[in-house]
Amino acid sequence: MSARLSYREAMREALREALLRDSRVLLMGEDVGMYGGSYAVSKGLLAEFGPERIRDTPLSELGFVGAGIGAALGGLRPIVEIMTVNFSLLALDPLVNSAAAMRHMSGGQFHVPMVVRMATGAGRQLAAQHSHSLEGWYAHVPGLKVLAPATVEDARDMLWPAVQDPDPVVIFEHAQLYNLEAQYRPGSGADITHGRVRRPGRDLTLITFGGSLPATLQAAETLAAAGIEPEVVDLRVLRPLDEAVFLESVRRTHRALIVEEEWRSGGFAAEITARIMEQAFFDLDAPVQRVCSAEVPIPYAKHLEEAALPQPAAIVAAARRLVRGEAA
Amino acid sequence: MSARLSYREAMREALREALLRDSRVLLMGEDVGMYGGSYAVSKGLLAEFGPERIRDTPLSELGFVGAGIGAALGGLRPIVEIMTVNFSLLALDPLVNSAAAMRHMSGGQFHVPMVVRMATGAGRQLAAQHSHSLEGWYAHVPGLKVLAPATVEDARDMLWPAVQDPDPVVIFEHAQLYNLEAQYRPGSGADITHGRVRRPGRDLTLITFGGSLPATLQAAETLAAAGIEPEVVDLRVLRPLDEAVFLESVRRTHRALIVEEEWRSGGFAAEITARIMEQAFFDLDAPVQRVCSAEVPIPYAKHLEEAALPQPAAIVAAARRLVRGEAA
Amino acid sequence: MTDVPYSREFALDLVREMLRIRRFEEICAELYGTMKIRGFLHLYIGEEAVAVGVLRAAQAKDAVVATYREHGHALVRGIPAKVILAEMFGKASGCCRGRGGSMHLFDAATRFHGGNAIVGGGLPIATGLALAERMLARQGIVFCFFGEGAVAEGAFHESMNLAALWRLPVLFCCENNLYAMGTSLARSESQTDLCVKAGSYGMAAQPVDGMDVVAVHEAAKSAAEAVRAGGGPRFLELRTYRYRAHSMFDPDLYRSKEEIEAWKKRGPLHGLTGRLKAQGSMSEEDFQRLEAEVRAEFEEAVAFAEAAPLEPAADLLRDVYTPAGGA
Amino acid sequence: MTDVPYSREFALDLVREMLRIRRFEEICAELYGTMKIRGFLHLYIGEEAVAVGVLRAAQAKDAVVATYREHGHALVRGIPAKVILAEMFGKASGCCRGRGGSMHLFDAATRFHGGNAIVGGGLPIATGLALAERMLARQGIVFCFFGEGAVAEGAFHESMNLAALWRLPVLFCCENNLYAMGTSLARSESQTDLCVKAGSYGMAAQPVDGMDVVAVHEAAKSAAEAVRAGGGPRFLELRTYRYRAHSMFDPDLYRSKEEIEAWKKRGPLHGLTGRLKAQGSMSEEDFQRLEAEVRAEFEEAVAFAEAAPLEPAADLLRDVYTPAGGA
Ligand SMILES: Cc1ncc(C[n+]2csc(CCOP(=O)(O)OP(=O)(O)O)c2C)c(N)n1
Ligand SMILES: Cc1ncc(C[n+]2csc(CCOP(=O)(O)OP(=O)(O)O)c2C)c(N)n1
Ligand SMILES: [Mg+2]
Ligand SMILES: [Mg+2]
Repeated sequence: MSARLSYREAMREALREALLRDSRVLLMGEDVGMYGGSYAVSKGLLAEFGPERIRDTPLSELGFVGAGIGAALGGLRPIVEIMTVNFSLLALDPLVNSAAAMRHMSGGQFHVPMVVRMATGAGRQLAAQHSHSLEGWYAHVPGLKVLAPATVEDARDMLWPAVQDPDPVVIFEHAQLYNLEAQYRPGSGADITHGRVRRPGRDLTLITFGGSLPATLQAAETLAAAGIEPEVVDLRVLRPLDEAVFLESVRRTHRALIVEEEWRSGGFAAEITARIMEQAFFDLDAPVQRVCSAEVPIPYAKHLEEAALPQPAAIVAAARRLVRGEAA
Repeated sequence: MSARLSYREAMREALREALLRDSRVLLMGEDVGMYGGSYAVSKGLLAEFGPERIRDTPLSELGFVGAGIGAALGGLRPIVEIMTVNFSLLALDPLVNSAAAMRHMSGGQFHVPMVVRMATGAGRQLAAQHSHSLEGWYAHVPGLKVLAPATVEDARDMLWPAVQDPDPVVIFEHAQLYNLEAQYRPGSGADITHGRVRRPGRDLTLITFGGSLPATLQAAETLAAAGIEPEVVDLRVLRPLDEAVFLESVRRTHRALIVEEEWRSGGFAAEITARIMEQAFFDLDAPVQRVCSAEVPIPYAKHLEEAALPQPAAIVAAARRLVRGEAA
Repeated sequence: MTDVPYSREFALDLVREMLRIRRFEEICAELYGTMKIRGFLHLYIGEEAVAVGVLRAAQAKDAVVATYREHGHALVRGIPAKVILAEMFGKASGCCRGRGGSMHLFDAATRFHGGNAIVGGGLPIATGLALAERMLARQGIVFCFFGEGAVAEGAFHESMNLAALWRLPVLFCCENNLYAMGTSLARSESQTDLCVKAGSYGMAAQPVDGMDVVAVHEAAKSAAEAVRAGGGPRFLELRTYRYRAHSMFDPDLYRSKEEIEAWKKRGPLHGLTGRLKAQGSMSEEDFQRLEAEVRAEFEEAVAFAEAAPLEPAADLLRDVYTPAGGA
Repeated sequence: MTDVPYSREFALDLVREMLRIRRFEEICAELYGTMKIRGFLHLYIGEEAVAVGVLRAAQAKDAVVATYREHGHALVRGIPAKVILAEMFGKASGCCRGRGGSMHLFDAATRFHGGNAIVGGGLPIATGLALAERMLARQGIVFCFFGEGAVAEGAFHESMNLAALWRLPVLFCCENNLYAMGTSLARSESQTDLCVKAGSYGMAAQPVDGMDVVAVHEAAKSAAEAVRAGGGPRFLELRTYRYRAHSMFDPDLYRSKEEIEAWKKRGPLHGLTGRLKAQGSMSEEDFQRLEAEVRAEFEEAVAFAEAAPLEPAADLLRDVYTPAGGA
């Protein structure tokens, strides 16, 4: 039972599974139906499940995300798609002020079993209003759970447990991953509480998530060829954060480099650095380093966009400096 | 030329100064005029400057913040007030996707000389939808400048340079500071690029900003009485961050504790930790620690709210552990 | 002045509920003075006819969404006064165990969905609750309250459109008390006829004298019936007035004493009692008996709230997430 | 079919501008095929009469706010084609030095304020630009373009209200091409008469045949005059159609071939040329001369864009902030 799937197909299969297994599930968002999803993820689902459950919405991010919250409170299991993380800024109020706070604020009486999916990240020359990465913002908010599937398996298998989760879950799908293809083995991605070692190693720990996993693995191979064996940790779950997975690794390798696509200042890499500082300081042989995006609205031109994003070469260079013990 | 002023009065005087010095300045926001400002900051300004320049807006955070951007592009110098940081979530799209990106995205042709002021923070039993602290989110965004005046002098003097700044500046006013009173000496707050040492010391560095400065200074006095002399650094400017001011201090004291009111995971304290990790690792005698808010939507009940927020006692305890060299 | 078209029992129920709200709010104001209640406190005095008239058209299976000015709605909906008061005292016996306070009353038993302190924040949620009613083939409808100030928010616009487009069972109840904090309707809306605005979504809309509980109840009953029958959402503009300042912090300088006094003459409570007395369905003794009952209820409630325990601070993090196995 | 009421010169100018847009977009599609242009590309083919008819009513002192489908507006406004094309090539000679691309064309010289890829994002900005015009006692007005899809956004609602409430000099130009990506107006708005929606803000609103450049221009001229005279904002619903898919990624499966063909029969370009030829103000030679001019202009533009240099990657961080002393 193993098949070759793209990340896009995996996500579509996951949606089908959720729609088939639970009649309370509906997918709602802009152009999820007739158009087939702006990234073609939901293509074909309208024909299979009809317009009530594959629900095209008007251009009203605040309204339909808020309606998703209400629908969840009312007993449905909505999966709400926001086209791109930049547009999710229009819906932060209901997500932070209502969905995340609801259970605590109501003294445990009401909870919001909603899944919000959104595309994130750059790399396709879409410029400043379609290319950001704000995973760290969502991971800052108590009451939300935040997932970042980076593999075909995780794309296929993390959705169902997220749908079953009684609390609001935000899933980030890096737009560059949709065309990723891999052999899929069922079951391995169904855990939504743990990070995972994607490549064992001993010389340093590369910590990453989501869209930065492929570049990090690529850098790891380059490093290995040069005799440096990095361990690669994929966080998978940004909130609640599984710190054990990277702390355990760093305690063995004594060196850590964090790779992610957010702007450097105040990005999620800072939180990982702080956790290591607080809990593995005495295990470190060198200061933890970060490879992040340049602090700039992502530009359109290809060469500028590439210069703004974390590239394998930069990861390799930073890892080498780290292992040689130089401060960056 | 020294007078006793409250932070609220200082801010009001700063607004008056800006309105008097530059006819392009207007103050716009909900209830800034007839009502006098929800925190009474703009009381009296409507009578002095009239309804065009002290402009009450409908309840339309997205609309009037966006209009502020347009007004700035058109040649005005708008000061836009958002009542509370929680409501600013409704206006993040124009702030991030337009104001912050405008100059870069237009290749340097257009810039947005706008000031956005908002109240932030907890401590008044206003519960989950009026009490958050999201300074770190704004400080994450390239293109924005972020200020956190924590003293009467800074409240009085940081506004005018912010108004003159050609780029968008966000000013956070912690709601608990408005009643703070102090002797005001002109001029000392007019710098909007540097942090400042508020209390010299040698045994550890307490790094803080905004509403957490008073509690931190109070904790410092308690520590001093017990023979521990902390240096207290007030960041003042969160973006672009003046890292020299705290790195220099930490290199002397070899220990740092960061105090701030955001939720711990992914708060701005993580960024400070990462900067110290990256640039002063070998100067550290102990891991940098954080005292932040509990990761919970701020509750209403007084004892629960207090338990959620960074209190002087917790700062003192953390500082003691740090100086004694125990990991937290 | 026409006769009140209700049984004596129902008429007295309306009096009692309005009286409960009035007295409850007065007690809250006092308790704020003695610092038993803290944070923001928004009183509903003057607007009693709206919550009572509308919610007496609601059934147990319906859901209710309100604002930070929601004590009245919570009381009429049936959340016990003592539990509401304990909430405002920040006590563990409060409906939200002290986490919500005045602005965030919730009650699962009565489908009372808050208590929302984001202006306009309740409208999308109400829309989604209505979507769930429809898709789960239940018969409930959603009563969504909000102030006229919320009409300027994008959330209003997006929700009205969604609800109308999808023909969802929501009754939008706009409490038009003419002011949003210090900003009058005329200074915040280019179109001050709110029914015209509602109508622009293709939604049936009706203005109602919100000071007359009979008018409110009749309008709400027929609108709720239409919504329940599957006719899609409806909009009621309930024209009312708050006698008190916006909150306990408001110096109330943006309107005249005369304006307030003129509205007080149209008070919903003495309006109804006057009519009932005139038509002989209620005596002064009846009214005094209700007063005594209400007083007793609230004395007990205050005592309960006073005596109620605090939640241990150690439980601060409880309910940020659902515990494993729970829901 | 009435005569085109313009001088031959102005009529030919209208033809030329529509032709420029048409040919420009065709070239862009080709260049996308050869990967010279990347990212999202939204073509304006079919809608030419709107940008041309409206913007020929604009003066140099006016400001323009557009969307990601803004090549046409940029061309008519006077940004040189070569500079636009260089931008789409990601070159340093582009109007935004390659940072913006197709969706983010800006030009200070012509007060062209973008190019906004957030649906509805331009409306609040246009409102603020108009506020500046008024408060700085200038005589300019703001032309704000957006699609009918934006009408559902809260930003539309809040901006319409602000502009009407404050009587600001904005002309809201809604390009109703019936689809927002794959979502038709009827599936996104409970009220499909957009002028009714605009009217609910107390704003004068008028539907216009957006395939007829004369109708568009006449409507825009008189609306712009009214706005300029201080009458407050106005709203034009320009009924048009895009012949191409939403973007280069769109499989265009949500509408029928017949529908597209029916609209193509009403093409704005051959509509005007047909009338001009019929009334004898334009010959086939005139048209061919325009074609040749336009072809030459764009051949040069493509060559310019090809040859233009890239911005050094070392300058990536330039213009995140204004350099000290600059503005
Ligand atoms: C989004 C948002 N903006 C601003 C506020 C601050 N605020 C609280 S109540 C209020 C007035 C609301 O007026 P209205 O909707 O008419 O309700 P009323 O208070 O009159 O019942 C304002 C501005 C808020 N809570 N939420
Ligand atoms: C806030 C936001 N939501 C969604 C999108 C994705 N999107 C881009 S264009 C578009 C359709 C807009 O349709 P319309 O406003 O009618 O303009 P048209 O493309 O027809 O010119 C959508 C949904 C976006 N860019 N911004
Ligand atoms: Mg009101
Ligand atoms: Mg359209």
